[in-house]
Amino acid sequence: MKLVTAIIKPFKLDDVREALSTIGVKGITMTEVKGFGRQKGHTELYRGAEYVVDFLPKVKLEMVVDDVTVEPVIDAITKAASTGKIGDGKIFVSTIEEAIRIRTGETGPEAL
Amino acid sequence: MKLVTAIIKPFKLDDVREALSTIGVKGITMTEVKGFGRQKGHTELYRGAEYVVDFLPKVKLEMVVDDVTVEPVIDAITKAASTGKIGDGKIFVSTIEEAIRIRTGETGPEAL
Amino acid sequence: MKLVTAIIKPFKLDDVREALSTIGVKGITMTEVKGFGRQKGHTELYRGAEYVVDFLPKVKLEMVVDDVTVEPVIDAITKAASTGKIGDGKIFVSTIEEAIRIRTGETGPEAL
Amino acid sequence: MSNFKIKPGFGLGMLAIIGLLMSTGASAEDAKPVLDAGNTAWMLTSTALVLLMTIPGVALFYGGMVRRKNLLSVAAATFATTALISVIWAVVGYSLAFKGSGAYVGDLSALFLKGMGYDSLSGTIPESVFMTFQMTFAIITPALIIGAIVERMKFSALLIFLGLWSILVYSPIAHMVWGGGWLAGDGIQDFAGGTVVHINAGVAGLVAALVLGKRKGYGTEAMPPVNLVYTMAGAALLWVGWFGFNAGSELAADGKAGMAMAVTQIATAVAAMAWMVTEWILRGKPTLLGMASGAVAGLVAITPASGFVGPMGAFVIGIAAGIIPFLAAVYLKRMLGYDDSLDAFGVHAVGGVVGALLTGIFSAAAFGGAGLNDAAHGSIFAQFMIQLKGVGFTIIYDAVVTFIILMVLKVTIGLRVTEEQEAEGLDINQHGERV
Amino acid sequence: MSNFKIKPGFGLGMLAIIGLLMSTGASAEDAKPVLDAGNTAWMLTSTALVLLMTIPGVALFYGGMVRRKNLLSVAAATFATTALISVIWAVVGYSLAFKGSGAYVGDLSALFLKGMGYDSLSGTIPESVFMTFQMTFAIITPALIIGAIVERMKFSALLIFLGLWSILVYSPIAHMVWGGGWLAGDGIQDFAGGTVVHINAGVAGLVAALVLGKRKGYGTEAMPPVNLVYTMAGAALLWVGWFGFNAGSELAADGKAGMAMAVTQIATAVAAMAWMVTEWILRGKPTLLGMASGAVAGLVAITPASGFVGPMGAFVIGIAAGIIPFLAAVYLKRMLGYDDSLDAFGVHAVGGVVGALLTGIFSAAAFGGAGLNDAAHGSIFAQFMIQLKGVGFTIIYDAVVTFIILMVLKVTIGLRVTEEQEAEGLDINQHGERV
Amino acid sequence: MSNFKIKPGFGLGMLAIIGLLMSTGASAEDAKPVLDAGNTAWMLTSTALVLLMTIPGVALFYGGMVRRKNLLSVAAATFATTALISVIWAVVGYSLAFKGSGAYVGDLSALFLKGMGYDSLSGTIPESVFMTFQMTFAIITPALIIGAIVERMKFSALLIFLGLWSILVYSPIAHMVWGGGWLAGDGIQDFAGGTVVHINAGVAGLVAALVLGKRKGYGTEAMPPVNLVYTMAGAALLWVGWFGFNAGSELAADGKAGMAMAVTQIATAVAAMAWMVTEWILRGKPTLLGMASGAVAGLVAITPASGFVGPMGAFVIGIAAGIIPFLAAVYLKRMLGYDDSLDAFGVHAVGGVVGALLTGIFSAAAFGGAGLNDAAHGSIFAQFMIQLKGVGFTIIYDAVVTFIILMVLKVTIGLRVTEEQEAEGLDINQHGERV
Ligand SMILES: Nc1ncnc2c1ncn2[C@@H]1O[C@H](COP(=O)(O)OP(=O)(O)O)[C@@H](O)[C@H]1O
Ligand SMILES: Nc1ncnc2c1ncn2[C@@H]1O[C@H](COP(=O)(O)OP(=O)(O)O)[C@@H](O)[C@H]1O
Ligand SMILES: Nc1ncnc2c1ncn2[C@@H]1O[C@H](COP(=O)(O)OP(=O)(O)O)[C@@H](O)[C@H]1O
Repeated sequence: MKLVTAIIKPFKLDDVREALSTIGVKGITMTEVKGFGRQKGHTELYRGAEYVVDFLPKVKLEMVVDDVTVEPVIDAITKAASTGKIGDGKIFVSTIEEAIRIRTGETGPEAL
Repeated sequence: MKLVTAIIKPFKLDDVREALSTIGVKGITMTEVKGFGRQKGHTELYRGAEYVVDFLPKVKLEMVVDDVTVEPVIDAITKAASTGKIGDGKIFVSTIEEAIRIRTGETGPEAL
Repeated sequence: MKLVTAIIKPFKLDDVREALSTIGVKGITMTEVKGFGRQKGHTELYRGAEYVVDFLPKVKLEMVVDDVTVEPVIDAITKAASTGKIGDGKIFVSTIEEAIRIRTGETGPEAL
Repeated sequence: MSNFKIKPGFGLGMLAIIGLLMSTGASAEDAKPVLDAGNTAWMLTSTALVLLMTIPGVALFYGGMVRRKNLLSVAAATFATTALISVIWAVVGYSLAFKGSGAYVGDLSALFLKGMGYDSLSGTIPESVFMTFQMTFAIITPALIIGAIVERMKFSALLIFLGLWSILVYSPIAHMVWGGGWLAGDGIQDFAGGTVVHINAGVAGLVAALVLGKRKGYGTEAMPPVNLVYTMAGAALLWVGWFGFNAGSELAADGKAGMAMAVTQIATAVAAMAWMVTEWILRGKPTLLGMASGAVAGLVAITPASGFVGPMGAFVIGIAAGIIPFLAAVYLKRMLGYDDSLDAFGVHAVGGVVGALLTGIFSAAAFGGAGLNDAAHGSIFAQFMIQLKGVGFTIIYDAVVTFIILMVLKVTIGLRVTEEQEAEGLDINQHGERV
Repeated sequence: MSNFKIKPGFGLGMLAIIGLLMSTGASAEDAKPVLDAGNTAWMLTSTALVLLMTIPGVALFYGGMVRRKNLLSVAAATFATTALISVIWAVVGYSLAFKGSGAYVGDLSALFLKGMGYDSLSGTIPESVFMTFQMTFAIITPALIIGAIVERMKFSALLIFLGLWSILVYSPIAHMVWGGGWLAGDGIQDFAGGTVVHINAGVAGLVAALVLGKRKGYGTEAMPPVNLVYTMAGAALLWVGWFGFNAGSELAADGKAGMAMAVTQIATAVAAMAWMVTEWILRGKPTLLGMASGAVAGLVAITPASGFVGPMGAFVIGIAAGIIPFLAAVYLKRMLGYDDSLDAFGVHAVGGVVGALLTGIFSAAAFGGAGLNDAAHGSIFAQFMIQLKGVGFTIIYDAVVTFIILMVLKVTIGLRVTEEQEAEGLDINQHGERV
Repeated sequence: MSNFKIKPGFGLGMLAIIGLLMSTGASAEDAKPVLDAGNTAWMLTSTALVLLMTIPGVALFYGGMVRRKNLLSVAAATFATTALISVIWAVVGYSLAFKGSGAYVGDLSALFLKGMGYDSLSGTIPESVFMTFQMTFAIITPALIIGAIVERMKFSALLIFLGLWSILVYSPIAHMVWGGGWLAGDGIQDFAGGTVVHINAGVAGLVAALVLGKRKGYGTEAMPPVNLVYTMAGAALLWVGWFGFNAGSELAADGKAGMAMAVTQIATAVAAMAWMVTEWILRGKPTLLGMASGAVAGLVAITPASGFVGPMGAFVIGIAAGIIPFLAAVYLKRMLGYDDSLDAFGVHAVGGVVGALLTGIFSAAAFGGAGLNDAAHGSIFAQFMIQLKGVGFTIIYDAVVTFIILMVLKVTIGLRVTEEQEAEGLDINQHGERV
């Protein structure tokens, strides 16, 4: 099994979730995160003092899928999350050795 | 070393933390996340318009443990977090190659 | 590629980010988390009733870097985040198999 | 206020003083309005209460209903509107509304409040108090429009729009109804501003929502309100402040003011319950937003009626105000597909029309009211038609002028933020701030 | 208010007018109460202030103390109670409390406010104002009970409970103390409602907490307050609004009203400091929640005393109110193990009893007070016993009737949400909303 | 208020009553101040309004601007200051400010409010009302200082500092200007407290900021405000409450009070717009915090002028108050490098000086004002110099005494929390609470 982690722009969340549903992804865990990268942060004002906020709001999606599903998942996310502008985000893939469904105790791909 | 990641129902947090303490887990990192899965989201109302919120509040627990502790940890979580209802959550296990304690510079299992 | 995960004290965030910038880290994802560890939680009061809050505010930084950058990154974080007091946090390292930049579709180290 | 200039309302306080004079041998004919400290105390208070309705009232009420990324922009729009309209009113608006004897608009004789001194009276209260009290009405009316246009309008365009609207729509309508214009002469009953304030604001909101277009994602994405505690607090401050709005419109602390307060409280409470129950039945759950919306709808509907109807009228108006605006906000809006984001039209225009028309019925003494306007010659039907005419005229005038203002702004400076800014949220890109 | 119907309180304003009449040759015997604009202005204002105490006051005060998942449910309960009780009061409550001459309860002669017209007076103010002012008291009393039953009671059950309670408990007790009933005749001193409002609400809260049972996890899980800024703001609005509550209970803008305001401010401030210092010493830190709780306890305790005591009484009452309710909320509750979640009993009933009894002492002229009730024939001990009797009767009557109402509801519709709903939070499952 | 004891201000209400007496044959010479219910109603209300300014006004205004970890500590400091100063004022402050005839300070004849009974009058209102009204001024002044010292001062040190400051600085200055002291005799015009309240608080804030030192990270770390909705709500409540502050300072409900309210509204709105526009031009965006700050600066600047100037003066003062404090808060502070965290000095002292000096010009009848003080013999220059002298004296006296108090506390109990506590946040370690 693989863990696919995608960091995307928050307003793309609905699109991405839909795209993932379409290809049959059953479970996703979402975290609100802040991202620091090439995308320039915005400027905030405080009584006339400006300061740059480097960390921008992003959404992190994590989903564990079986190995064959990795490619379609990457494709779906890439398509749905892309705006073509800096800051669209990243996808990372790593290995998960075991998965357990708490409710039933099932393990492996069945647990997903 | 292994990273054990558990996604559980928020109101089970106290029980799980206690169960983990009991079996000697020393460190846990907790994140408030939103989960999308088999469990049906709730319906919210806004001036009479209904919309379904798919992403439900969940708690993610991450703990890095040495290899032998993985089994007891999984057992403890499974037992403490289970309600038998859909949405109880998952446990994932992956490999951590190195761990460092910032304060002392210790590495490996000692750092945990 | 490696994923370096650092859990640090919140008020050290600015220092650590600067140290990482200095050594050329281009992208970081930050999450506000709560940590449970050796560090004693603080006591809160509620109409005279005391309760101990075990989970303390921490910041989790995740960055995927190419293999050779792992060492300098660990050094930079360790130095910048250390106060010498319990609760300074941990660094974990694991393997990332693939990385994709959503905007361009680039993969591997170029995507970082 | 409804009777201003038409039939000066001395009120019971005045009568009491007159009675006093008579009993001591002075003749009633000598009595000119003199300052009454009791009435003045109440009007100073009422002015504070009505200001409280807009800031922080409306700012919180509306602010709590938008998405987090636009919360501050709504608060800023409301706060800036308060400041802007105050200045405009002092410079020109007050004169246009309350000076001169035109049928449609006042004159410019009191630009910059010329002639208003320490001793100027307006009835039994200082003119400075009357002017400021009226200013708070001039402020809240455009502030209510904001509900229709949140989350997408440029801050600069919003200010210019509302400033022009205040001069070109609010002041004339206020003049026609309260300042001695033709609707007043016609016999309209609008005690505290059902027509001048609520229908006026609600219709302008609808036009603005149509001209601006929908928010990106409207109808497809969930747009959850950021914090309904703010909305509840805002609705509560509207409720409390509305005592100044309605009972203050008597311009005196007397029995009519007291009854205006009592019927306001009753109609509002009934409407809050009615909206809640309707929603509970039709949508399955009683929501906090529903109760708050019902209360506001009740306040809106009792506004024109407050100095004219008795408890019976208040009960009926409350029930109507809880149900009809609910249907408008929930079903009509969806059917017609416009994005009146926070229901400025559904609550204020619809509630205002309900109130204006029912005023023409329940002001009749037969229903425990204070009596129809003389112009109706005792006929409820005649009064109802007068009300209808006033409402109709206001809607048409308002819609046309609002449309023209907006189209001019659209082709000159533009009305909407860019799509990207809308996605990012107005707080950051319009104001450089964030919660 | 305390003297209503027993010994009509003309107040200094009235005296001034009478003086005026006398000096001009009119005879004082001719004087009937006429409307006084100054008094009316103050009572219109007081009514707004007391409404402000409940919404948003109590809604924020209580809302800030619960867990995030139940925040909106507390706001909704408070808001809906405001609307519901307003309707009940206009329909039947006012008549039961203030009409007729029964010893225990009024009559039904003023159902739907029958007979209340534009000219009806109550002393020197319009009856409409008196009725609405009293309505705000009828609203806040059940709203205070909510503090005892948050985070677990079904919304539907809560509304029915509080509605019945208002009719079966509040109106009768209000009649007995203020409406000419037997406690009034007995000589009880309860200026603004220590017994009628606070003991009444606090005892009902305790009974409800016991019947409902504890929240799941109470005593084992931490239940951190969601946002004490709301609680602070709510306490502040309670404090400010209480000027209308206490000084307004004089029903006039006179020297007694002024003194009532002054002693309210003093006792409240002293109690806030006393609670804070006690907590600092005994628990190690001065908390914001502690200060706010102390202030509310002080307001509660000075309520019955406010028109009767002078500054000295205010200092003593403040100190007692800062310490005794603190001990009740922190130690007594833990000892006895009931889950009066937000301390409706600990603050309102305990504070109310402290105030009611000390009123019987410090109203004595010897302590700078306005004087004991004639029924006490100058004996502080007699007055104290009268107070004790009133308190005791109220507690017993209230506890019994509250218990019966709740048991009937329990076996019919049920009182609590399911365990699962409780875990999920009431906001989502009772109201379909979330913060 | 400015005229208190110097030239008793009966106000128009009084005149009306006198007129009444005359027309009925009584001679005007007989007239002693009698209680006026209208004036009393307004002053009861004003007192509530000014209390509202501090809690929740200042608490929210300041609370919203600090970092999350210190939010509750700011609310707690404001709330505790309210309670503490109330007690101090009742015990000793009122006597020091308003009793006796010293040039610099009053006497101790009214410790614990000795002699204040139900019948004591102060002009046409009960002394109890005057005392409590003044108390709310005594409360808000030290509360404003808190803005300069947030996020780093120990709670215990803060309370002792502000308590001593109230006795040693506030009461004497209040006596000199309003209580019959030498500045009053000198002819200073300070209607509602530009000097007594705002310059006084702002200068003490600057001294405290300098003695305390900067917050850790100041100038290098971003310190984003936790929630500007709180700040907006706080500013709005300040605005609304300020009607009681300024129009209430007339101590009557008359034409001067009315004009004070009108010019307050105008100057505030103009200043909010001026700050917003200046910021828009110079910094690129119009911020909500900017509008709110501008409004407060306008309120500050119009304070001394409110009973003396007409609309024209209000416009000019508003413009000056929108621009000059903006420059002070944004540029001057950065240049000089002190950490007056929330601009107590930049807004209140700078705005107060602007207002105090312009009062000396625009109170002239030639500019539509009520007229210069007799002591100026009709010369604007003379009045300006009187104002300058008063301002200068206040600044020096205030700075010196504040510095001494703080240095004594510094070497005894210490002023700041530890570095670690500062990093952790004051909410947890000073109060054991968290949002
Ligand atoms: N090496 C990395 N490791 C972890 N997260 C990263 C990394 N690089 C970028 N990110 C995340 O992806 C987001 C987008 O990256 P950014 O460099 O701004 O634009 P782009 O994805 O277009 O290259 C960042 O805000 C950050 O959250
Ligand atoms: N494949 C997955 N990858 C990551 N997180 C998952 C995955 N499947 C489920 N989850 C997380 O676990 C939670 C519970 O899953 P769900 O399917 O609702 O019920 P159950 O665990 O009983 O099968 C989800 O809300 C989500 O946060
Ligand atoms: N084994 C672990 N797995 C995951 N997170 C951990 C682990 N141990 C500690 N942490 C995280 O690191 C933080 C600091 O750890 P703690 O034991 O308090 O101090 P120290 O890092 O000085 O040993 C914890 O609050 C927790 O978030």
